[in-house]
Amino acid sequence: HEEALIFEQGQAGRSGVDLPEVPAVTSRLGNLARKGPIGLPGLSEPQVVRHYVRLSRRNYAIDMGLYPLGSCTMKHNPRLNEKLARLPGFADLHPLAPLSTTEGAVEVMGVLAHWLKVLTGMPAVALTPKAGAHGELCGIMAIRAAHVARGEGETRKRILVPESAHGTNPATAAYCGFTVDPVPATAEGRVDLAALKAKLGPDVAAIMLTNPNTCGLFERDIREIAEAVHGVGGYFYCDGANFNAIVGRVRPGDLGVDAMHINLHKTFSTPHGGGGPGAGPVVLSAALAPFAPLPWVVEKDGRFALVEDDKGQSFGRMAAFNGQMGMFSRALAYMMSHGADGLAQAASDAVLSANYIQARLSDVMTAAFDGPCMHEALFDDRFLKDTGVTTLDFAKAMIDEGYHPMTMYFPLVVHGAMLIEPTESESKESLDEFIAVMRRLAEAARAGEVDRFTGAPHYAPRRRLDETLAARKPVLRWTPPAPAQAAE
Amino acid sequence: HEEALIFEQGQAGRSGVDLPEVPAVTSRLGNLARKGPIGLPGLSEPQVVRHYVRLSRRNYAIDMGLYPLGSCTMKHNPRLNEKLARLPGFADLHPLAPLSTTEGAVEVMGVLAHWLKVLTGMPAVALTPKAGAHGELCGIMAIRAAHVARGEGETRKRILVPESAHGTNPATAAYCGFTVDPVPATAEGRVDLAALKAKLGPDVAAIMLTNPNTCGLFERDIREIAEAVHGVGGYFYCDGANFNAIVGRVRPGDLGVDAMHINLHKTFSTPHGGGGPGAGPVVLSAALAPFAPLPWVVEKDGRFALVEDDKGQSFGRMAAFNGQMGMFSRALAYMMSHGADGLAQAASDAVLSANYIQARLSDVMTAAFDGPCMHEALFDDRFLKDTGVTTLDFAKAMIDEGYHPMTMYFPLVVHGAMLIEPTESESKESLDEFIAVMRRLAEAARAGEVDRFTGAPHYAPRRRLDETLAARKPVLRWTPPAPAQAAE
Amino acid sequence: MRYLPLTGDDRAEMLAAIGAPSVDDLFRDVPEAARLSGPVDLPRHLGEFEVEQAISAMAAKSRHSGVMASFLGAGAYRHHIPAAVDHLIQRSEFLTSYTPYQPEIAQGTLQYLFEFQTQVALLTGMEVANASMYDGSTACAEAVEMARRVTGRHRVVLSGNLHPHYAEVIRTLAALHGTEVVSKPAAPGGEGDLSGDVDGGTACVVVQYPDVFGHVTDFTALAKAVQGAGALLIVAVTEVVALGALVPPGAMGADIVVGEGQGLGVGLQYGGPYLGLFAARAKFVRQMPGRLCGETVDATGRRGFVLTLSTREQHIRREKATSNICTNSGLCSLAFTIHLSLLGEAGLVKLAALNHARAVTLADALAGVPGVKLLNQSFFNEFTLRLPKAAAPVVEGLVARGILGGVPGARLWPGDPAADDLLIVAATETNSEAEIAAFAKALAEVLA
Amino acid sequence: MRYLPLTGDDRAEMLAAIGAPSVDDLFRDVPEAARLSGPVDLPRHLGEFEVEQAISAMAAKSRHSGVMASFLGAGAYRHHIPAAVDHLIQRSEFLTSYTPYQPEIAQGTLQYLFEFQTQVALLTGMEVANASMYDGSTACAEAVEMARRVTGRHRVVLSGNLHPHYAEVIRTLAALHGTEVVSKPAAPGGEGDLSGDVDGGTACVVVQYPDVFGHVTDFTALAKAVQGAGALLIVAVTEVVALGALVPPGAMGADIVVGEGQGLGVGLQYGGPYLGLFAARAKFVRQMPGRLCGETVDATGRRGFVLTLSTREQHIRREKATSNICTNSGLCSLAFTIHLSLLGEAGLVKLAALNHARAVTLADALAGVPGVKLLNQSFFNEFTLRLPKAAAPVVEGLVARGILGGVPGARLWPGDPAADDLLIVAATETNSEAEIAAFAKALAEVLA
Repeated sequence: HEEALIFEQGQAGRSGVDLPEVPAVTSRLGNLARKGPIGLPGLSEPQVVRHYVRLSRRNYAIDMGLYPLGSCTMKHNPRLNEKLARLPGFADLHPLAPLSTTEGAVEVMGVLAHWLKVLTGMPAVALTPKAGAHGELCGIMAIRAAHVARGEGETRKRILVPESAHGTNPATAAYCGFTVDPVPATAEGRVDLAALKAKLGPDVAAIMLTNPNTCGLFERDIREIAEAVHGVGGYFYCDGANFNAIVGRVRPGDLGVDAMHINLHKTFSTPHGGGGPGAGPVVLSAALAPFAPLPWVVEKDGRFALVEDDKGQSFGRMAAFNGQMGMFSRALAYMMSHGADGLAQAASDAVLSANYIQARLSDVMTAAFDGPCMHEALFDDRFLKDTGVTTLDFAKAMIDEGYHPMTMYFPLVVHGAMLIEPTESESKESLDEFIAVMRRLAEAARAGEVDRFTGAPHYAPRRRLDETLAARKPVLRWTPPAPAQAAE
Repeated sequence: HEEALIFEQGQAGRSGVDLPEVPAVTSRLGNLARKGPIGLPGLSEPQVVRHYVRLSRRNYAIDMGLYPLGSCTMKHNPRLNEKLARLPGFADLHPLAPLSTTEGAVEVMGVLAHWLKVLTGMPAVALTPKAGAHGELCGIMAIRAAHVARGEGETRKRILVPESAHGTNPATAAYCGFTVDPVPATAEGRVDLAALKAKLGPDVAAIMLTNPNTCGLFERDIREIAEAVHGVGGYFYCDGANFNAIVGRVRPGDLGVDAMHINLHKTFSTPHGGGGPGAGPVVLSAALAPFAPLPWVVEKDGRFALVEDDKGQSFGRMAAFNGQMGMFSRALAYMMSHGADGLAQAASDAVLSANYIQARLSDVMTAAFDGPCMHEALFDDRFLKDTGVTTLDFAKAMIDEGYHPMTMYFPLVVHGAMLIEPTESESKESLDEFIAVMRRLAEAARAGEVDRFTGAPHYAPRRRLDETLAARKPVLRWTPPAPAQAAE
Repeated sequence: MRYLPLTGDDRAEMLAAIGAPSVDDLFRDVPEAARLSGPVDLPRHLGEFEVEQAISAMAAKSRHSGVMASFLGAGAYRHHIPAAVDHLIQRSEFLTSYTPYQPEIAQGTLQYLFEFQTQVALLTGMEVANASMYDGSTACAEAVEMARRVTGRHRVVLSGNLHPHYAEVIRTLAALHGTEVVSKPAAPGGEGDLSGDVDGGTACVVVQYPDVFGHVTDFTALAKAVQGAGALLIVAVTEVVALGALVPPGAMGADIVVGEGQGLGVGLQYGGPYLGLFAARAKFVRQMPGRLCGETVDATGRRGFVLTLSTREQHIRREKATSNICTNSGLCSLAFTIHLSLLGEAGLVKLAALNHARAVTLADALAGVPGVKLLNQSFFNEFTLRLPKAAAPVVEGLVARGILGGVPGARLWPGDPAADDLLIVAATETNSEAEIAAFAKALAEVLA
Repeated sequence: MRYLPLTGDDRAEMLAAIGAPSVDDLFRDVPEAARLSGPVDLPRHLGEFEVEQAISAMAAKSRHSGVMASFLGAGAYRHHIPAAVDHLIQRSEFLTSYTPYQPEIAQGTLQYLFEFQTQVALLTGMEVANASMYDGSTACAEAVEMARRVTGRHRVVLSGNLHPHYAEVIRTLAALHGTEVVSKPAAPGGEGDLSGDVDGGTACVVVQYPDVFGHVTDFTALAKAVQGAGALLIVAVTEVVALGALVPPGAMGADIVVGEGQGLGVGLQYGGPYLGLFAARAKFVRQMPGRLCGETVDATGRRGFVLTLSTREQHIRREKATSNICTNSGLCSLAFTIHLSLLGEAGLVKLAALNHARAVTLADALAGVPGVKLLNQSFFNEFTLRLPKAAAPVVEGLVARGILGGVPGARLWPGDPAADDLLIVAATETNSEAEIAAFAKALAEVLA
């Protein structure tokens, strides 16, 4: 069954909503009342429900199976959190409601902030950033503001970024007006400390580093790196996308971090929702704390208050209101459910599971680096050499086996990278089933069953889609067929 | 992907629920503390969620497509109703909570009762029956109680039931100790009035009649039938399963009905939920009202009260508590959403849609009877004659086309019956698509494409299942594999 | 009209295709006098917001267990239901599907029913279970009917400590067949052995476990006596969580075990929909009421599930059916089975232990209130107090203090003065120790 | 630990397969001094019931719009969201999926994004729209950045009647690049033509429609003047429902239209997550930030959808990306598109008309209160009052009467005495006529 676009299903006059009669009033629309039709389709509620139920069934989801997207941390999303986020005391609260009426929501923000600070060993947190990349922006802006406050705003224009960094890191640095200076990796997949030190100087504003890094490895020299950067007056921005690997076991504050965003949707399991919303609170060192964006929460005698106006050094406002409240309540429920013990256990299990996959697949696939990984296992495409099967083909063949592919071609420092992150949410049975499928596929590739890969997926709602065509001739919206256009 | 049984997935010690530590107390279990294991599997929450999400995806549902099950009224289930039924003021209310604390729930029952009485034109309603068949039981018990009260309990032992009746009708009559006397149908699919009259006598307790009947036709002689039965001192029980066809347009009270159950899950759209729960309130004539089961709701000055104890003629109690409260709130929301105007429109649309299907398919399939149908269109298998395709095969082929089959082989009075009830929830586009598929199938059957039918379904989660094997060697539960058994 | 997709144009086109001048014409078989000329005397349709406001206003009039400290039991128990349960049962594919008559596209429902039947059999210690009944009370009444069919006898003995509503439902149904029902008197302090009430004409004895006053009694000897007389022992369990802590009725020799499954997954809901559990010895399977799901294979040999043995059921057997039950509690059985799957063996055992511990704490606290007497030697999560005065007004006094303090005897045995000073009190995992202390304090105040 | 499936046995087996003596050993790359030897100083894990109790207790401290009559706007609006919206967005397949990077198994998400983009383009009257931004304010700031890129100029003119938070977000970002931001003074009585503020170095002019005080202004002439000077006109819409009643910004000549989509499907949520709408002329498409979904075909020629033009995005372009935005508001865009699909053309138009009618009724009622002056000649569902005294304490007085009576000027322009007596008031379909009357009465009392 093909599901038509909603625009192809509608009929004029029909609606899935009933509203009371509109009282007759004299229009005050200032002569700007809309004249023509908007062009929206009309559907009844049963049609709308069916449309979206049918569409949903063409998606893969963590609730359907293992979702091994490295660096994305697709873990279980507890339904309790969905329930609590919908309590009217949070969900039906206006962001500009009198502060005397919003105490409960501010308390959630305050308690969440406390957990984040304790877990990271950092003294402050900015809650407002709306996603990970927004958090990076917040951190780099705080760093910039600190340099400006020291009178070094004009001189510190360079930010060091490892080659293996998430694309958002260089994008953020550049967006903030900095020059991006790439730092090479060692053969074992970590930052080249010597090369890094060689790049340090009085024009360095900061280093942006992911740790555990995008190769799934812990940066052993992390404290030396922090020390070296601090030594030249720079700050250490840590990309917290991989915090899931160490939460409860290692505190970034103990590593010399000055700012780190936390993807609540990764480490603390607010649902990814097909691409957001996320939430990217940023923990800050004492040096950076004064520059945090508005608004923020303060605690006094166990009660919490929202500060919307500040005469101090805040670098400004990153978004209109109070951050991703709907994500805060979910993340807090997740944290309280795990507790200090459970969060550490989750990190341990995530690391154990990734190492288990690495250990069980290394004889048929090629692990990119030796030694233990953290929460994700990185393979390269050497095992596909001369098979005629690419990393992409291999990934698409996983779809036919009922799995979402792993992250492909990232990190860039590894050829044909395959980055597998099982997370702590998978049972051993589930891991074993996945491993068995991956082994079968690897063996099939080497046995020359090329068609199985190059033609994949065969059993998905769609065969391979033509992305080149989409980009060459962009069709970004539905337009009515010609006769209807003529009638307009 | 095959989904293992939950018992095949578990591991000892694991749980998807966290509970606080149990304080040490001295057991008061009277030496009956359980000794051995229960045998339940242990799973974490992510595993459980995934199990049921995966299972759900092997079901067909009204939210996925048209569900033309005649006599079952698979209509749209508004989500508003789900939301309201879950309000803590209803959902978290104990059935034996002090009556001073349950006013809101009793009000729902009272208002629902009012709507049902006005819509049926009947003076009383018993809310407690838990499903349609339970409602039938209630109605027949009230009739029995009335006869007993008149001293005719021993003499009136016969209940007339048309051949085309729902199976529950004779089952109920027999269950209540009556003799079931079948009434034949005319060639045009209605009760044979003459035959009926011939069967009347002083030993007749009641007639049980469905109207519109199970052939989808309105019993034209309904008032004569009621009069005749009343004339010999019997009562008229109307099976309300098909009330959807006439709600808001015809009142059973005006037809001479003494008792009728109302399937809230049909006419008023409480979800079928894969087989219940239902709710089967029974409206009663003045003659039967005194015998209604406990508890009931009384109104005084716009306030409602629950009566749990009665010194009058009530025939007793049908279930422990207050009926299907969770269904009452849903049904009331449905009624209020439609209003008097909308309910009548729904009936009109249901009848229009069924007639549209009958009209558009009658040239390729064979309509069982001439003339307009009510809310369902009945076909027989004459059009399949000599094709080698049975009604069952035809139905299974519909699955391959993405549809749930219609009701088959019911009513029994028609050979190879196919009973199609589209309901008012389908758009014309949806009806047209269904009609096109049915036409294609009918033409394929006549074109000799037998394999397409006899092997169907080909594209469902399962091919045709062996029901005979299941009944011959019943396996009604999982049992652990032999080694595990030995270990117990 | 948001739920009705047909437009005026659609209707006109459809009438044209039918060849009917109007929709009214399609109703021409309805006697003219019975056709309404206009809408009935009820309000017109309302928007979703208006309906939500109106019904929410009704809900807001209730003082529910979420805002009161609740110690109510006597056949319905408040347990915490994990959020995942309600999420999953609302999946469209579960919520909006019909009875799985087309198994090829209903394996989701059928597999969970098979798993549910297994869980119920394991919990009760019985060999087979069906796919659910309306509730515990109707399941119990159906068990009595089944015992009549199996034994061909027409005398039924009911324990006096069977929930009085259950007994009333049995008596109501039994009246249809002239069955003799022997109802023993209630024994708040615990009931003695019923073996002496069994005779050669007895179809069954019905007992409750734990009984309505909370006592936990060993029925092993009774089972032997009942079966020795050719009758069946029916055990009713109104608090299914108890089976996580207690010897299962099957191990004591029950022939049929019925139960109320509301405590797992379903919730209070002011009494319905609930979930009837029905389990029996395998030899009686063809006499059981209700749907059964069984394992089989498809045309390619893959395991699959179907409704089976439907030759017992009304839609096939009509007047020869074992019951008139048709629609049952499908979605409630799903909620139950999900909740129990989440708990698992370890979780259920711990939940039961926690319930018992809370009840022990509560019993000790309340028994310490001057004038209050605890009647139970044994109990699971519920027990009975004898108060120094009538319990019903005491309960109202507790309501004023934010406590739903139990079910007074007069509510269950109206008109029986011996029940007036009885109070049946339950505790579950939802009752904190602070609530328990507050209850004891409030009771002392009210009784003072 | 209900969310963690591994058992102790599992962990031991896995360690054996890895060949590691312990999990700690897998953390051996972490500097020893940085490894915590025990749990951090936070509470231990809690059961679901305990978490629910604790967080519900926090929620219960809020006096939300459901229990107060709410007339709050100023950038966030309370509309009734049909229950179907929330049900559908909670489908596992939507809720727990990732960004649709594997289009073959993400057609559900991709098709609704394509439909969403179309709806946004239609509503705004623009040619193309992206797949969402974080919220209206960040969308607005991104539009300014885009205007800089398109024009190569570094001067930005902000209407004084642009929401001050939006202006602040723009200024915060603009500071990064030394962009000159000309912020016009707020004009509560309505702002004059800004054409005179545009010069040859101007990248863009940003106006709001309706503006923060509620005025509805025709920007057709301004668009011509702006474009004549080689700059872009950016129109921000904070109340998307207004577009059901008003001439779309595209028809007035806007180059970029940004909006806050929270009003449809998303709800108030104390400020987030919200939904940034972003639409532009087609010629600017390769300069747009954010994800875009496009139509294509699969290997068998069937229509399908993919994320496209990702060469603009950070995960491909890194430091050359058009924005650093990555995760956006996927699920909020789903809620929006479902709500709008339910409304349809007729529903949205009626909803907008109803909002306007309620606001007219409210404006007339409040303007009748002695001492109160309505500053608007034109408005949609929101307007501004000048009170005879400071508005903030008046709002507190209204809170005491169960009314959330608007946003005081001091909340938005802290420290600006000219704003102290301003009150911005909104009405939507959720405000009944009775609430409106009660508000007028209460305001009179508080001002008396």
